[in-house]
Amino acid sequence: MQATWAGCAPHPRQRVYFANHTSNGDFVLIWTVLPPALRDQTRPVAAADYWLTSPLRSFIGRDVFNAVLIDRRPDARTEDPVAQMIAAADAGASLIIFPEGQRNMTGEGLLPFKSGLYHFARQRPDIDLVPVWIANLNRVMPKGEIVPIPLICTVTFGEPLHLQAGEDKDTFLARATAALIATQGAT
Amino acid sequence: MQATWAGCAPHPRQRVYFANHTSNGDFVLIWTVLPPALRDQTRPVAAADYWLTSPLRSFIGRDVFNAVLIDRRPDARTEDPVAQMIAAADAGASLIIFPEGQRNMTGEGLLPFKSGLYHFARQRPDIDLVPVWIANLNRVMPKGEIVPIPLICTVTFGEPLHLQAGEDKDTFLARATAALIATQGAT
Amino acid sequence: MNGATADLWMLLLGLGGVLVAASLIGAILADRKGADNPVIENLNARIKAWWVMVILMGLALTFGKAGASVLFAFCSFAALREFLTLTDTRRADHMALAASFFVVIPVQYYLIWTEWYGLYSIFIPVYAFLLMPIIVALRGDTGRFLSRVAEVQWALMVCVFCVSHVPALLSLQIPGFEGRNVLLIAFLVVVVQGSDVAQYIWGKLFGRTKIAPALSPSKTWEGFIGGALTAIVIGASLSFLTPFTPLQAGAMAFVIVLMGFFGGLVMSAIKRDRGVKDWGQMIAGHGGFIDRLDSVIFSAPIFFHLTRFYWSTV
Amino acid sequence: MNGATADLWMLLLGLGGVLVAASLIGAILADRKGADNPVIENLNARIKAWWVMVILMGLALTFGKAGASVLFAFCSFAALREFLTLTDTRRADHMALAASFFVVIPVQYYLIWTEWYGLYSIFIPVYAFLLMPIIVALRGDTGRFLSRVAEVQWALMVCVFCVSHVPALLSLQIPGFEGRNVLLIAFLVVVVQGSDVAQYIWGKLFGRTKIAPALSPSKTWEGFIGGALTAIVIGASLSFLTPFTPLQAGAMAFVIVLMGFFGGLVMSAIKRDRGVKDWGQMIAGHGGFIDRLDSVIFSAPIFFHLTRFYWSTV
Repeated sequence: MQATWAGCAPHPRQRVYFANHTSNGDFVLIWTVLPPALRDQTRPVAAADYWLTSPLRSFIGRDVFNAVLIDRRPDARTEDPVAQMIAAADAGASLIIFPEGQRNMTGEGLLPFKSGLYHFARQRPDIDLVPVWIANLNRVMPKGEIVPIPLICTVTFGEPLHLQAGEDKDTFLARATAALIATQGAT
Repeated sequence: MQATWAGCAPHPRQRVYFANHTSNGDFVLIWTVLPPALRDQTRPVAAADYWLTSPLRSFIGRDVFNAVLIDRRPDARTEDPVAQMIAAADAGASLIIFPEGQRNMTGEGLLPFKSGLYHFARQRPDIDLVPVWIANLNRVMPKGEIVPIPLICTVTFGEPLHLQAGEDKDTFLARATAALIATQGAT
Repeated sequence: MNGATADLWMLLLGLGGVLVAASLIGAILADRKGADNPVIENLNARIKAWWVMVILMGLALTFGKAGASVLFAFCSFAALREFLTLTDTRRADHMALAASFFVVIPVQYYLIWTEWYGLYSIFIPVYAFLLMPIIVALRGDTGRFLSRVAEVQWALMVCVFCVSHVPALLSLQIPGFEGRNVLLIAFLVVVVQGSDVAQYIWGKLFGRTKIAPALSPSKTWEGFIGGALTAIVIGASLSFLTPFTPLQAGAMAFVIVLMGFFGGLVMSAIKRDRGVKDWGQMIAGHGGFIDRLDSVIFSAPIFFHLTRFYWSTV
Repeated sequence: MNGATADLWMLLLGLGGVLVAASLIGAILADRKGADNPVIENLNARIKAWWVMVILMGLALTFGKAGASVLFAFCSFAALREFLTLTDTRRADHMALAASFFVVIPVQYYLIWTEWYGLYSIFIPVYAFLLMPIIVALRGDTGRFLSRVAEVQWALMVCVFCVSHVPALLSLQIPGFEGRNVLLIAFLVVVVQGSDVAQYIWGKLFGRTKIAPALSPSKTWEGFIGGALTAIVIGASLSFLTPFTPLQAGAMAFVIVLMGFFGGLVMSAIKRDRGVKDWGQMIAGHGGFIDRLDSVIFSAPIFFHLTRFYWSTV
């Protein structure tokens, strides 16, 4: 595992790390490569419909990683995910989010971003949005395989991003997507 | 060496074989794969400015292969190349010509055809024009190498072509080029 | 004529008998169902090619180690020609290709002929593997470097290294089997070719379940199992030619068939990758030379090493 | 403490002395020309890494065959990780990759440890070469088949087969040299690393004429010749550690340097083909693990085979 801080330094300031999502281990990997000081204040935003389905998962998600558990199902949920993220941020936490909303199984590029990142940025425009590209983790253990192979995974942190004055949702999400893709090339 | 008669059979009728040109050995190769009956009546059309430069070349070109030697230099020549070809054809010979006019060193595709093929076709429209694709001969001995490697060269004979009524030079040459490229794929 | 040559002639005569019968059946089928039927046409073309192979084998084996070395060196040459013709090499590879034909083949077969096992067993997989890319790298063209080098290395492994382990069988020293090593080659070739025919026939008759549809649509479990069992029976019944007991000969035949099968799969995958159906058109009805050799290619080194390890004293 | 360990410690202490001197020079240079100067920064990072290597070598060699086997198995593992991370493999290759890590490495080093030369010399170049593509072919994905398989095969040859020939030196039996084989490893490593440093320094001081500008712009004839001569002198002066005469030791050093140089070129070509500058970032200032090993990789099997052929009785 290697971390490259290509666009920003590992300063202990409040940030939202937004990353590509190819494997269930993604947030563990980001969490691991963060320096301990940053790690303690960083909480992953994860799907409650996955992490609350068994006591073990619940323990890992809630107690080990202190995840902000959101519900991906609009009709079934009682709390608004963006409101949960804002509450966590206001309590001082940095966040790890996967704006694609689900694992990308296509093997390349990015899925269209969900709007959560935009809504968060609109309400807390001062917080750094740091694109994070995770490479190779899906090659270590592709879906359906049982033996992981010890390839070197890299996590690249790109240049922080902010919502610009008057920027609309689509423009902003397109810019965030481009920033994440650019981070991939900066490895 | 392999010959594939993809678009016509090796019948002993009068023909003009027009081929891609990547190596000095091209016409020898075509000549070799023709059945003996056809070979005896087939004469390559070759450059006098190359084949008459030494006694040995002259012997090989004129006496061994019975080449129709044309001069590629318009200002220096005394005879018209197309007239020479017509004369040979009227004497009953089949011809091998390389309409690119020079060896293609680019490693792919074809150079633009010279107009000789069109002028011949206009004056003797009944003679079959057979596209012939020569593959690999340039890999056997690339320019500048001294050791040939024994790869398998293939000669593919395509479907005969004729000048159509009212067809102009550019259309005809484009069609001939396309027919030769199509022959490559028919291997 | 010593015992080995007598046994060999017996075997060749037996094969001749089988081929006479096969040719007759082929002729009758062609007569009844029409010579244009593609299956029958293919069958008859195969039978003709086997005639050629049996006659060549007979000639080469009669002349012993020198004959077999020369025959298989030519097989390597022909196979390498086919393989490299299909590769996507560049001008920068020219010296490496020339060295493959004019250095690697002669050296490998010279080492086989001098019976220097310690060197011929590693000359191509270690030395040619490490030195060939040096020749290519010195030309400075690094585009697709690994895959270009790999094509040449594969060509050498498949067409020269593996094939050369057939005549290498002649250098084994098996107590009580002196002077009869040529029969090991005959055993290998008959089992491989017998298994090919048997798989073809069983597959045509009972083939239902495809093993690897993406690679080789004609390979079925029914054909493979029937063919393997037939080959095991052939192998066991030929044990009198070999230093093996019938049980051992059957087991050897099974290993040969298995490796031949896998070799066929791998060679199919390479052909698919290249977008061709056959390696060439050298033998009528058999595609190219490699198409006929592919089952021998993977099984030869394994058969050689097993025999060497368990039976040979050198 | 027997003679070999005493000699080894002498060598390591000598190296320690050289490194102390080098570290001092590095510190002085950094002080004078500024620690930000990239050349000096690179030099100091190299010196630090060599400290680590010398200490590790000392530890491993002290523990003899088991220590060296384990150390180099880990080197193979780290190198294979780097190599395969850079390859363009697919999901269909997963089993082959897993087998490379968890079957091929342990088996190869087990064979090294049991000193079964007959098998470890062909296990990867012949058996892994033939069997790996079978695993890949059975998954049915034939796109870029040859180049995908080739990447795995190259990774195994370079990272496992070649590297494993360093500890294999311990299995040689050289009359009059019993119990001192660890010194052969020390000789190889010191010559390779010494030649690397010498080439680097000579190149920095006098380098003018590039050897292969497209592949490796830092390699110059001046650096290579100066480095090779230095390495030959180092090798000859270390002959007291080895079974070689000073002349033989110098010749061995020359072969090691030559193969190391070619190995570096080939590995550069592979890196260019992949579009990367270094194999990884494992050792500060040294790029990846393979960047440090590349000179050893090509020279180890050649040094092993030469020593085995001319000096060893097994």
